[in-house]
Amino acid sequence: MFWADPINTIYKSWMTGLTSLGLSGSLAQVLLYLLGIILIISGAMVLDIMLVWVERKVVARFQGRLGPNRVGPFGLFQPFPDIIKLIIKEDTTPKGADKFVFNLAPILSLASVIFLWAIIPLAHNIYGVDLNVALLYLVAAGALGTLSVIMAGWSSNNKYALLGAFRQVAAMISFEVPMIVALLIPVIFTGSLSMNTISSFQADNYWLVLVSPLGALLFLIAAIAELGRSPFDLNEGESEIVSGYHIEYSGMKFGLFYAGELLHAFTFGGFVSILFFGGWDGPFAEQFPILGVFYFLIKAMIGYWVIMWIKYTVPRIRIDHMLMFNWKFLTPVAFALLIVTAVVHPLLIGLNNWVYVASMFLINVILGWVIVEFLRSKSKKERAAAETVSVSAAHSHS
Amino acid sequence: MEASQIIFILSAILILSSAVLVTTSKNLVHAALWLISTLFGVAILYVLLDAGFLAVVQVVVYIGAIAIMFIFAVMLTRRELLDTSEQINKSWPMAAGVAALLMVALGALLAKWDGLFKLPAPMAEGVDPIQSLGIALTSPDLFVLPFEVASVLLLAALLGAVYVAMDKK
Amino acid sequence: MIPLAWYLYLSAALFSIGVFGVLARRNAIAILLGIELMLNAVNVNLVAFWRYGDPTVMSGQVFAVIVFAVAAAEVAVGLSLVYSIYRRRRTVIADELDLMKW
Amino acid sequence: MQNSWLYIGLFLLVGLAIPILPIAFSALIAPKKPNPIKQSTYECGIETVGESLVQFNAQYYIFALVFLIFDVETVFLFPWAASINALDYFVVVEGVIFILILIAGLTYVWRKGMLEWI
Repeated sequence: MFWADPINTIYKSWMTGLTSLGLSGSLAQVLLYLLGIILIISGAMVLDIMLVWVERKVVARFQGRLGPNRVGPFGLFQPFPDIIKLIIKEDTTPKGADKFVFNLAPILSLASVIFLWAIIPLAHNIYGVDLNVALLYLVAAGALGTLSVIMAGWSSNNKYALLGAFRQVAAMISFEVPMIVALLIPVIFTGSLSMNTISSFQADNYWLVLVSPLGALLFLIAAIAELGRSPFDLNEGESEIVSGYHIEYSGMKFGLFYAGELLHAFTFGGFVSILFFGGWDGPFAEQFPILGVFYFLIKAMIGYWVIMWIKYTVPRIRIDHMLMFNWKFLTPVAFALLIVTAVVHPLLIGLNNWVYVASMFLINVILGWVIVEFLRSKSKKERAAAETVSVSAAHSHS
Repeated sequence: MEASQIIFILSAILILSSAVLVTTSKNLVHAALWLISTLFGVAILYVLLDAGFLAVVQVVVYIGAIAIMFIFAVMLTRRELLDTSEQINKSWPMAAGVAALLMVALGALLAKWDGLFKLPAPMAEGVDPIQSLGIALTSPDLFVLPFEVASVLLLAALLGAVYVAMDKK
Repeated sequence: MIPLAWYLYLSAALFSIGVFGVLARRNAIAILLGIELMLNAVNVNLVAFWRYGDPTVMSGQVFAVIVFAVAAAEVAVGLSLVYSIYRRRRTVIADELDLMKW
Repeated sequence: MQNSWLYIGLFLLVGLAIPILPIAFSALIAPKKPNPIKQSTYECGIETVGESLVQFNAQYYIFALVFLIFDVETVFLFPWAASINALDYFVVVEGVIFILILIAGLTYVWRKGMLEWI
């Protein structure tokens, strides 16, 4: 009984306990909500602290180094000295900075990521809240993140910070368009904006990556850009604008930006897994929700690992290329995929499940192939044009 | 006093005080930031009105796009950003008078209406509000025309705005 | 339970503040900020009447969503106009834009 | 319905409070010895020339403009996508027309060269 539905069992027993103490029902409910919220957020923060180690270890291995290995076994306790160092470091505020906004920005930056944990279904009955507009809530939290970037850049009274903030904001808002369109695709299949409905739909039927692999890919790319991670890390661009909008931040305030970035990456790994890879779905996850939490964290970690893999493999691209890539390639492709999915899905839904999945998969593959062929022929033309220009230039020189 | 009433009063204080700051802040970036807090308060009102979808859309559209646009525009017209001169024009007492008169007139009009202290009917259970909004937006006998017209409106706004803002070099 | 009157008076107050902003501000961008306040006041009214009328009829919400689209269109065109004027006249102070005055 | 929003409201409050804790703790124990050099604006070791709030490229504004329009459009598309399964095929056609009208806008901006980085 307890293992089948742990949260509800605890909730009910505590609820009866608190009301028998003389508390009114609604007050007891608020108290229990607060308890659950603090539990979720502190879980996320502990995870965040461990992510510092994961990130440093993995980047070291990608680059053929050892990574942290002095503090504790495998350097596991490395984050703690890091944090102590950040806390006891002097915190400077640049001259001419707008103090209130300057201090609010890092708080909002981390908070906008923490907010996302309210809607994550860890298992089919372990979740913060089953919001019926969860997908838009995800976009709304992203909007707060964008706001924190612009606040940090503007209030620092520094050219680099302002430039970095503008680059980052332009990138974030541009890539939000394909991301929202990619979010629409699970909605078309499941008819709901709730994360819980989407993941239990996948547990009952099929993982959405099977019917929309392109959608999953689009979401992943847009999410990486939204996170401001390499290859889209031009907000930092150490060689150009010396770490961008958080240039003037030091000590714990910088730490909050950093923690926000790591947790954001992990959380988006989690969202990829919830929306397209079944979330908590796995063997025996329905009977033992704790297993579902485990599966979810594993999948999220894989998603996070893929994001890191891309980050440490691909070099940074230029801002104009990045925005061109979004508006001239990703956005049209996303809308094409949306139209194709919306047109084909209602026609095929009546078919046998496996026929349906196979045909949707096939359609995605065909669409992807068409896009790749189109790009190939286009770049071939461009190359030919460039070659004729250089050839004629060479002739005129001789 | 119920919990929802307390939340209403707190958000009303948030909305009105930040709205006053929007209209009086000397620094325009501050005014835009106060606008964001007003909009957030309005989103809380939508939640109290059982319109969760609109509350989230309020944050996505207003805070995520419109407020950002305002901040961009303030920074584009940079001279104003560094401008410390008076931001309120000379005839502001007249403007305040007009606003106060409008408030009094609206209040008097409202006071005469007898449906004023109506209480809400309970929401229907088991209906997905987003799906019913979608059905309302797309059913041919309901609002499909406004739905399509909205897209034409957005198209026109995009073309017009880009054309006007374009540097003709 | 909150009576309908609260919402109506709040939105009336918000609207009046918006009107004050539009009339009293010198900067054209600040005037647009005032218009945003007014649009929000209208939206609160629309949603309140939807909720206190018949919530099964979605017309109030549809209206509010259309107002969102109108607000976005207004901001897009309005700010572009302000920017275009700024490029030509190097000012966004509404009082100084008096070519049409006589 | 209201309960889940109560949860969200509490979550927002706690979520905003948690990041304040380390900053407050750090403010308590970290040293505070400000001096003009420390507080000067960082610019790779050179003194700041002119104003810090430089005017930026108008191209950013154009992208924000296009984004604004598309953001509002997608808001309309969410209810549409959620009701595709519940309604006739006709609804799909309406949504596709809606998207195509907006794509026309993107094409216009593209053809006018406004998406090029100047």
